Amino acid sequence: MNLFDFSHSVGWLWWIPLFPLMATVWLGFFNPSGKFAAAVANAALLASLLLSIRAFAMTWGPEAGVLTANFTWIQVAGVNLEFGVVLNPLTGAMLAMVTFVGLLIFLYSTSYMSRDPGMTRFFCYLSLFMVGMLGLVMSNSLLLLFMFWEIVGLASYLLIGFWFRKPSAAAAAKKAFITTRIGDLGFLLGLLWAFKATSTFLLFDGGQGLLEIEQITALSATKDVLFGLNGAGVIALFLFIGAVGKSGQLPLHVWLPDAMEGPTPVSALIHAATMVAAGVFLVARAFPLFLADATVLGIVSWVGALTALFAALVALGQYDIKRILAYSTVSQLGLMMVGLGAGGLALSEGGVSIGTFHLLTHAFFKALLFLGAGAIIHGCGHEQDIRLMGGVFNRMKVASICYLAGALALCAFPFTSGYYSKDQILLSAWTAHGAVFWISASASLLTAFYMTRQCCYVFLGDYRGKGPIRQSPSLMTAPLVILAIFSLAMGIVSEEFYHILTYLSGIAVDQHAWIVVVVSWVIALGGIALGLLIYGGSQLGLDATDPMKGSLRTPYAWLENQFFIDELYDATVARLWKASAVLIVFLESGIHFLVETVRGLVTGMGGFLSKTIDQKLIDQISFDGVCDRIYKSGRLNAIIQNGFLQGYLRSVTLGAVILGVLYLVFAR
Amino acid sequence: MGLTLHHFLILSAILFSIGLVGALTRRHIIIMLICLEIMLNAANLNLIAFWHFSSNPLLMHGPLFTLFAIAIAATEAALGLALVLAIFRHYKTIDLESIRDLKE
Amino acid sequence: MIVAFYLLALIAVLGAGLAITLRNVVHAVFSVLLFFSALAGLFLLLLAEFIAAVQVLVYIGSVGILMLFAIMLTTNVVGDPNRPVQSRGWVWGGLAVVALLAGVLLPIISRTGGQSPTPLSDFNPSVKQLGLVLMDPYFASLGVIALLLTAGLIGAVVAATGASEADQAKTVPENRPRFPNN
Amino acid sequence: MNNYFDLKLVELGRWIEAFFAHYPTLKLVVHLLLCTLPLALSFMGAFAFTTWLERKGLARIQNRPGPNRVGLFGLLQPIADGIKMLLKEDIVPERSDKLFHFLAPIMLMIPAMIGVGFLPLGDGLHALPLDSAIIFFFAISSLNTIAVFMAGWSSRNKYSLLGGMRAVAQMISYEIPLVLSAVAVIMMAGSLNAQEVVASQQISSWVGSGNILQEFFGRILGWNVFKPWGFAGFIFFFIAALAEANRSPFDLPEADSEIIAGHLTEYSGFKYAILFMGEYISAFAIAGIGVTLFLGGWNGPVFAGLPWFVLKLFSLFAVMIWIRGTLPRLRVDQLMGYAWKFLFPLAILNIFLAGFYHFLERQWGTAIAMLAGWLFGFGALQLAAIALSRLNQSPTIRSKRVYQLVE
Repeated sequence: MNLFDFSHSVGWLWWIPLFPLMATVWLGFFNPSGKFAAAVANAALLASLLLSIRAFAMTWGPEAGVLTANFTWIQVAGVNLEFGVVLNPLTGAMLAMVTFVGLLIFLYSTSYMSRDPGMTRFFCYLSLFMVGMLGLVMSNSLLLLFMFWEIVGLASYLLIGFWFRKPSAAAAAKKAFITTRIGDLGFLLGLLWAFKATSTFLLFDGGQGLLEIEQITALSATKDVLFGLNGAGVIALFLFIGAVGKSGQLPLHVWLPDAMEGPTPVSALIHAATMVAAGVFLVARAFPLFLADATVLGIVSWVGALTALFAALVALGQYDIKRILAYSTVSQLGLMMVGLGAGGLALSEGGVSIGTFHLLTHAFFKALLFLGAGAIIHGCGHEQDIRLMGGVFNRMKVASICYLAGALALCAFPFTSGYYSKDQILLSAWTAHGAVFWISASASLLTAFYMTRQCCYVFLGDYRGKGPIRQSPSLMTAPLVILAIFSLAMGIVSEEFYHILTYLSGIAVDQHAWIVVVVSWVIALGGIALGLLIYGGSQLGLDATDPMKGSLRTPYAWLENQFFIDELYDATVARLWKASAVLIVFLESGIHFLVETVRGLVTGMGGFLSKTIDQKLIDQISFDGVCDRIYKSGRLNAIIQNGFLQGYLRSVTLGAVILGVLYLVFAR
Repeated sequence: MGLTLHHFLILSAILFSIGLVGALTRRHIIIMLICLEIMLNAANLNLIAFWHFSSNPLLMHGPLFTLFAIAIAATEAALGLALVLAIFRHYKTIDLESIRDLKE
Repeated sequence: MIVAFYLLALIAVLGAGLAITLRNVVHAVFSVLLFFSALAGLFLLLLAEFIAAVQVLVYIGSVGILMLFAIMLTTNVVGDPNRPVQSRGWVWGGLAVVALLAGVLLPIISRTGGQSPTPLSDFNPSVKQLGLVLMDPYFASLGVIALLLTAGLIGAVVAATGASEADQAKTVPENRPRFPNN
Repeated sequence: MNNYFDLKLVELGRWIEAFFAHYPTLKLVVHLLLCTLPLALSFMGAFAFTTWLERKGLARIQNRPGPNRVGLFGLLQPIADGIKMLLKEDIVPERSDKLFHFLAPIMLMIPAMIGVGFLPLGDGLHALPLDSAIIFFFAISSLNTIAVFMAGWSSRNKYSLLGGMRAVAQMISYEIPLVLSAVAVIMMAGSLNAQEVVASQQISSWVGSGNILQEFFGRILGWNVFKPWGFAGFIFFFIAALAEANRSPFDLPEADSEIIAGHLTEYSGFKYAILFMGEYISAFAIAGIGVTLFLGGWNGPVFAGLPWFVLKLFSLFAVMIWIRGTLPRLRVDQLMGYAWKFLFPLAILNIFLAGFYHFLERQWGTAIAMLAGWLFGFGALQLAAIALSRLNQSPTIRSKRVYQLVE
């Protein structure tokens, strides 16, 4: 392990998280002024970006394999705990994406947060987050990955609760932390299970690693370990629970929409581009384990598909611009899971490329959408309700165009980047499982629809807000433009673009199935057209009812309230309490009756008892007598138990003497 | 007649006993701590004596062990005295006779 | 050599004996320092040079001073002449110890006599050897000891300052910013 | 022969001992006397000379002539002072602890003189050539604290007690950076043996080369103070040594404007003289160990040995006098804070830097190690110093000031 060897090993990869770490330490300890802090954090991330590009370039070759650099961390009881870094196409692509998008978001935040008094703290946390994310992406040990995973969790907690004076932000941070903790428990179990089964944490170790063919074969050979899964499948299932928590999949999705309480760049960085992607990344990283058991892949794809549909439905009924995007993120993460699960079923190894490809493209356009939303929110005087926007297009041309570009990519409009990646997901779902395909397709249709709805609310009509619209500074729009170019222009170099799919997993992925292409065109264009039809000409605003609500009142209320999931969690518990309260009241009245009856009896007997039994028998004979005895024996005990320290010590010494003498007499 | 292991063992036994007597009879809490130190030192003397008269003293096990013992004793002294200060602050006395909370 | 031993033994016993009999606590501490230095001399006699240095450094230089500090921070330095030095029932303690010495320690020591203890030998252990042993096979123990010392130090600081913390917190002026960052 | 002078002295000792060759006990006694007596006498003489030097030096700094009545340039002033002290009445406070009041000056002299014995004065001129001489020196010099406490406590005077407690706190605190800065040297020399530490401060390949110029520089440039970690260590050491010897600007235990003369308040006459002498000799001892550890001991360019040691010792003492003449005294809280929050972390950092330097030297040779050590090491120390000084500022200074009546 040599940090300075840039030619033979990949130990230098450590520098990539090390730069943000240095920035974190600097900002944390020296607390410089905000502007300076931003400069430091940006410079550190720029350095990481350059190194990441080098790493990416190293993997972008036909013969690129898996490069590792391991070292022994500690040796305990004959077990070597090894840590290390790994560089393979997945890592390279993720590193480049995370640092690039991260840098753009950092630049954006430099402007966005410039008025905030906690700017230094903000950049300190952001840098810490980058440390965790970059370390997570490149670590070659499941344990190390878990450590960075937790750092990411901590950083997200700190960032969501960045405005910790605001009660809702503090609550959201707590909610995020606790909810993801449930998933992390799963991850931890999987990790321990893996170590128990293979006694290594390393992922790639020259044939001995957890993800390499030898161990996988050994693990798959153990049948029916738990829930009918094989050894690899159990580990994969537990790891998937971790991913569910982190990526906001269905049962544990509740934290992600609330996490929008953080500053908008945080939402862009964490809840769109990187952190939530960590779960998807974990599945992609541990994909050989998932491949070993088809049941787990099925679970992954079903959970993903249901999440996608559910979140897309909920997004229909939201009015908060960031909340819509948050649900759309949940939905897209679900689609990524579909890509991984169904892709794994359809193309085995190729599933990695399908899921991860969508992850990469999504990172760009979702970051763009969040940053654009941030610009719009910023422009509208920190108003987040889309009913109070409108007509933004004419006032903020650049930001709006960029936003629309991101929206098109999200809708999978033909020849944008989102189109290509989503196409692959649908294709693999088509091959793997019909139901999953149709669910995913309807989720995609809804995606196009609710994005159109949102855009109609925000951009069309007259401005409905209160204050004047402010223009964004150029430091905020520049990242938007860059991201917009990336979101759109990826489609133009399409043939070259498809190379990424092969690059990511090393397996050529089939690109064409006409039915799917037709379906996805229909979905994208149909969704947008439907949206324009319903929302294009309608009167929108706080006082006007939503056009959908007009016709579908009850189902829409469900959507507006996010299917009452939060309320469900509350209601089940609360109901239980109420029911038990009623029961107790009933019981109590019964008891009251009993008590009254008994009281009558007792008062009757009391006279008799008090005179003969109580006074004579109990008082004089038993009670006083016993008390007297206890008191006397207590006096005896008190000689020993007198709370006097040296008295105890003396007893100890005497005991030692007795033991010693006994030893001397009998030990022969 | 030269010095033998016996000399040191008996000396250390006597010193240990002196320390123990002090710990068991003095009422001042700091004196009690001092007596603990005396006992520890007597034990250290034993260790060093055994080492010196061992078959292979160049392995340095005796000094090593004593070094650790002294380190721990130093910690113990620091902690003990800190506790004495805490006790003094709480009870306003360091007379062992008056500190009887163990009775409860 | 034997003269030196008896001299040092005498000083040690004297120091220890005085420490447990003197009424004045400061005098007791000084006599225990005498005991410590006699012990350092005995260590030198046993060729444990480094341990002797550590004994002086730790016990006389630090622990003794610490005790003096503790005495200065508490009351009753000279000792109230009206109160007895010994605690209640001290006779029992003394008897217990005499029993220990006569009944256990001395018989055990006399048993080792059967193995003919060798006279004081002359060899040359160097400090370097100790250092090497400390660094190679016993490095983990050294680390543990270091950790223990740190923990003990922190514990001592907390125990010694703990109570006054709450009082200080009360006197913090209201207008002082709680969060220096904001 | 470079250490001609020292060898002659050793030969002289052997020659005297040879007279008693037939009486082994007597020979041992003579040997011990030869080891200790010249040392004791010469250091007492040096003490006398230094009092004159200090008074003269301070006077020059303060633009006045200083002692000039007794003897040439007032050189006999110390003797006059000594006679005066001897003849003065020895006052013992009535309620004092008589025994300890009497013992304190002796207790101060003993560790000081033993400490001097651990110094390697020249090649072979080493009174107590123990294998772990350096740690013994630090152990023994920590006994000073006890004596000062004794003096302060036994006087039954609150100023004395305050001074004594201040001295104890200060000496204990500064002992840590003192020893830590010495640890770097010990680590690099790989030995606790004073002679080996001195011997390690030559560039051995140059010294043995026979080339006069190389020998000349080989005996100078190997001094630890010319190495990056040694230079920083020397500065830390010197600061801590000033505090350890209760020298200005750390002479708080005797701060006459606050607590009269601290633990010396109730002393007079001969006991005072001995206390005074004890303090000076421990200052000598600490300066001597500084010379041994950092300034090359008895190594010198032309001929090595005792004269160089003496020269360096007095130069170091001259710096102490200079500092006493120029710097104001610290405040108590500043004093303790400086030791614990500033000097202590820096000294620890310096140990790491020394290790770093060592590896660089082994990997890439001395030249690069020197370059990297000076640049990087001092950069790191500078950064740490800035960081510590920022962290040590009280939060009220660091946070923005709030004006309540404005706005």
